[in-house]
Amino acid sequence: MSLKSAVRETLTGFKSLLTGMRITAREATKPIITVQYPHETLKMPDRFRGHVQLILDPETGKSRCTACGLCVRACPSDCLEVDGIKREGEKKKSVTEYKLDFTKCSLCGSCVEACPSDAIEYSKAYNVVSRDRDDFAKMDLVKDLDAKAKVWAETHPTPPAAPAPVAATPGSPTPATSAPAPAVATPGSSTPAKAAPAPVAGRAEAGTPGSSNPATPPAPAAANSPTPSSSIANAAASTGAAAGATPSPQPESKTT
Amino acid sequence: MIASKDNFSAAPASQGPQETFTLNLGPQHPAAHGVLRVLMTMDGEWIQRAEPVIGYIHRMHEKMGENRTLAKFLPNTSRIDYLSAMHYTHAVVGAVERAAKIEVPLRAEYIRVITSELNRISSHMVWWGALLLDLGGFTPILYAFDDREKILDLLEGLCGARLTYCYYRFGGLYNDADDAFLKGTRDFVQHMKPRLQMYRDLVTDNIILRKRLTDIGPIPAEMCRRYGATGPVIRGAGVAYDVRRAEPYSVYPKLDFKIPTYPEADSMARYLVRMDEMEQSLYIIEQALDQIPAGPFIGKVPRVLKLPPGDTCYAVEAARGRFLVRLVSDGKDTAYRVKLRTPSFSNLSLYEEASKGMILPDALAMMGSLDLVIPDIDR
Amino acid sequence: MSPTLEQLAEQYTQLAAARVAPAPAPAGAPVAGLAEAGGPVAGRAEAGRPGSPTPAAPATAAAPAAPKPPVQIVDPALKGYHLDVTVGPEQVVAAAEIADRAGFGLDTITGVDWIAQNEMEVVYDYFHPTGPVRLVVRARVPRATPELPTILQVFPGANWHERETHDFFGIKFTGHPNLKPFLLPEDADFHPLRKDYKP
Amino acid sequence: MSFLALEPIRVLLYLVGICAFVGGNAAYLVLAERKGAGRIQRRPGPNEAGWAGILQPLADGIKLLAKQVMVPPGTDALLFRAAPLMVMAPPLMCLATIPFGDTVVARNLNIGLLFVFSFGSINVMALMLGGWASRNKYSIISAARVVSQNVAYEIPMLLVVITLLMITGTMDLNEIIKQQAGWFWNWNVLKIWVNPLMPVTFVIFFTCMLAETNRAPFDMAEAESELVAGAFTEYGGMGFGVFFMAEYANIVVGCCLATILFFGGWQSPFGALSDGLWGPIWFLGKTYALIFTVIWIRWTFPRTQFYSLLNLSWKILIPLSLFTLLLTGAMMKLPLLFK
Repeated sequence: MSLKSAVRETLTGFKSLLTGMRITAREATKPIITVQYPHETLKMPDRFRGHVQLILDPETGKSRCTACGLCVRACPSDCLEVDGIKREGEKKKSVTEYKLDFTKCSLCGSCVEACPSDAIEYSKAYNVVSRDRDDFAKMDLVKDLDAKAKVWAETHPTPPAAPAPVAATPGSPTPATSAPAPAVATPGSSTPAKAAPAPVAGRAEAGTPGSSNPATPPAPAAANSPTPSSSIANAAASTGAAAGATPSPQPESKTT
Repeated sequence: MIASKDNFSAAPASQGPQETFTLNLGPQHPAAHGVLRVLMTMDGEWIQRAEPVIGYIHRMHEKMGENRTLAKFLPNTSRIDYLSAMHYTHAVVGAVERAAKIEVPLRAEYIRVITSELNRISSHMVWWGALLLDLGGFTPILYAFDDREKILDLLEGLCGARLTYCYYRFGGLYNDADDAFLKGTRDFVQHMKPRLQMYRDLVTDNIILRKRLTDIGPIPAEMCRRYGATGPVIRGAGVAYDVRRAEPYSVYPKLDFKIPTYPEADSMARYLVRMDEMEQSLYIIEQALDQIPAGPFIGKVPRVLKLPPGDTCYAVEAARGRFLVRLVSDGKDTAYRVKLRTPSFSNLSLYEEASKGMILPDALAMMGSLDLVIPDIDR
Repeated sequence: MSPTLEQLAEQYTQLAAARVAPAPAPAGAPVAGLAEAGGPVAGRAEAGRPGSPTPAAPATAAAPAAPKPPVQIVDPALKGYHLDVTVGPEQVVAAAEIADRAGFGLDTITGVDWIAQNEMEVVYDYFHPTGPVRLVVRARVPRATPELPTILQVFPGANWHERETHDFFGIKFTGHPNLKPFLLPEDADFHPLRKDYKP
Repeated sequence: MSFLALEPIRVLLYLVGICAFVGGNAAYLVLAERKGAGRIQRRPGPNEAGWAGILQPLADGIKLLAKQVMVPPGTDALLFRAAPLMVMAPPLMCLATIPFGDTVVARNLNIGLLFVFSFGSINVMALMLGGWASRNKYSIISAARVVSQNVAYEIPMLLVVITLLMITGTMDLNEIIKQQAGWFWNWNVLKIWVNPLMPVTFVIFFTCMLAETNRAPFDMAEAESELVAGAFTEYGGMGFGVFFMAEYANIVVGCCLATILFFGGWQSPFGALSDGLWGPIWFLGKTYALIFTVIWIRWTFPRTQFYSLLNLSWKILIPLSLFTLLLTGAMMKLPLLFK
């Protein structure tokens, strides 16, 4: 290497170093781009794939799930467990148990795609945390749905009369009689998940004496909140309650 | 087994000029990018022999492919090379479509190309940052991640996942690209061009980086061929081998792009190939955005997908090179055999030969220029 | 300059034809049909059959479901490769040498366990860095003694692929210096991709 | 007041002050570095402990103190423990002779420059001992690197200093500063009528200082992507903490020295306002500007290659510094010939 090229290389090299320092200095004057996580959070896009959850039908206040099991079959990781019962007067089964093993779920979305009745969707919860492994290994989606249904029932005291015939069909016992049964298990966690719309208001009040948050609208936010562990923990009182509390005319107890 | 071979304690104090020692680089080492172990026989800082030891995170994806239906196997593919999940899904989807003769709508193919190229850019950004980390430069990775975040946001808005997308489906896509995505992609392309210039000024032209990569770790074309190294490694050896051109798939034949090659075959050549590829990917995305037609995003797919007996191959140009899926079917809805030929596996296999006689920092710089993803090697 | 597909097919046809000469001498009939190419495949498939332990099965029964010719030019749009070559297990090195001379690169080596035929298939994939030719070379070995020579001396990249295939299928590559477990744990003595493997 | 002016008390006070200065600097330079890195990388840096992260060094210190100082089995325990002590001593000693102001100096030596350099070279020994005693292959490679690197860079550095000595004619640091009184063009770095290559001399000095203190882009000793943490891989808790602090203390010393030799020490840039309290302010201002440059460089460049590092020293810096030495000699002596 001749002296001339050596000098040139040294000079261009030095210049490249100065260029680099100029760039970092320029970047240092620009505003910060990071999100200060616990203080500020991001909004998830509409298509965000969180864990699956049951959709609350805004018209009926119930799940559309018919427990057909297609999602279970579509799941590559065997992380779903669905059970349902066929109620009198209904054409299809309704879901009583929908458990997700979130520790195995790969969020591929096969279950949502497979669902023929649009009964499940992705939640927008992205920072799910808990100290208890079971909160994820046995995520009870029906329980979450019930929490939402309760709020729904409170915000829809007199829903449209569409499902009225369904409610009218059985010569059901008075709401007051059936209400105590679920109240034993968990006070009012799942009472609103029933069909009868007319008695809803009365039943919901009857069923929620134990719950301290009677009409707090933030409750759905809790189900969707950054830390659903709390909602999971709240709802973890009894898994059987969801099944047992389905206020069907003949309260068959599927509790285990 | 070999880890206990400690020459410091076992060997006599002096063995003369031939004294060597064994250095276990990894499986936990800052430069190993994961659980890779390199068993090095060192003479001082000079490497006499460097044998990669792999398999620490082997997950037997191929067996999983044999015991579940094809649709259920699909999410697995994103997890092989998590940095270029789109390409890997593309290969599996493509193999099934080729075997079952499924027609894919044109719009789906264009969206596949757009997302694949976005994924390629984001993968190269991770490589760029990680290489600079290997070389002791800390700041570039954060600049790269800033830009990569924009890609991830775009893809998340499109399909809901940020890394393991699982976006392609047999015969099409999981969902359609909305206008927000298309517009966001267009904006990103415009945003990225000056950023690439900044990358060049900050790092590529930097004399320290040039000194660290130029003439380091030559991997000539002949060695690439014999070891099956592909992707930027073989293009950095001056061979314009790109699966997108050699075995055209999707709508790449309709798109114009250059295959960047550098004949020097050193680490700098591989570096420059990837930097140029980012530019070319932006160019491809621009064209695809201009050409994208309206239409359905998924074609007609039989409800139960059964492949005819026989084998089918489908190769894609993943970010690290040629990824080949070989599906062997016996007529059932589950593949009889799935072979995943991953680029990192072949690219690393030449490391033992290529690193002979190198000094430790150079060997690590060369390893960085190979752009290894360990799950991609171990599968 | 890479050879054309036809030239390559010609070379492999010659190779496949040459196989018949050292093939098991007692099987007289296949020798006649060398170029017609059904011979080698048929003979081997016959020999490996589970029901017939005697290798010198007469060629009378040598019609197992239309054996495919050893060298086939296939449509890449349907298969993903251009040339499909079937050779005998002892010929894989010669096949690799042809590929090497033609400028191919080693893509991958893998196995398929055809448990119903009681055979293992070893598949060698080659890609061409400059030409659009993809080549697949297959060889079948009996499941009981899955052995075939290594192509390490031709393609050093085969080292890892053969180790992996040995890991997963237990196929022994004679002449390979180091068939230690590779992706599996060091003490693994099982071959998980065999169809009769039960974890 | 008279009591404080007693010589032993004065020195003692200064030593205590220097210890506090070094400790505080080391602690807060770490924070400054992290903050600076954050700014360059467009993130806030540590900002949780206290206002804007002002208590972060305290939290770090408590964490390090609470950790066990472990001596791994098979190490040379004595050397292993001695190395962190040795690494901290030189900067403390060096700062005792650094004049922060006209009179603000612990012990003004007439061979101050020599003193600083002789103690500065102990740093190498400490890192080497730490690396050797750790019985870790990475550490030993690192120790070998440190020695060859420091040997290589001490030569150009000393050649540059000799150039300066020829100009100043004294080793008294305060005297060197006083010679640079007046406007800023009297600073050594701009004395191009003495030697037109004076700015280059400063660049050489600064480069060597970076290499001597094992700072990026010459951080071969810790080279975390190659040697994990280099010489102090095996150190935990405060053992590591001391190495870490010593690195920053060495930077402070190096930048102080650069300020004194090239930027007029405590002299103000315009000839006035450099007495009394203004002296330390100017001095520290210049020093911290240099320290900031060191941080800035670290977060901009990748690490150099080991042999190009040595090449840079032996093939570029040493010839250049020799050339400036000769040039200075010629510039000083040739006019005498023609008188």
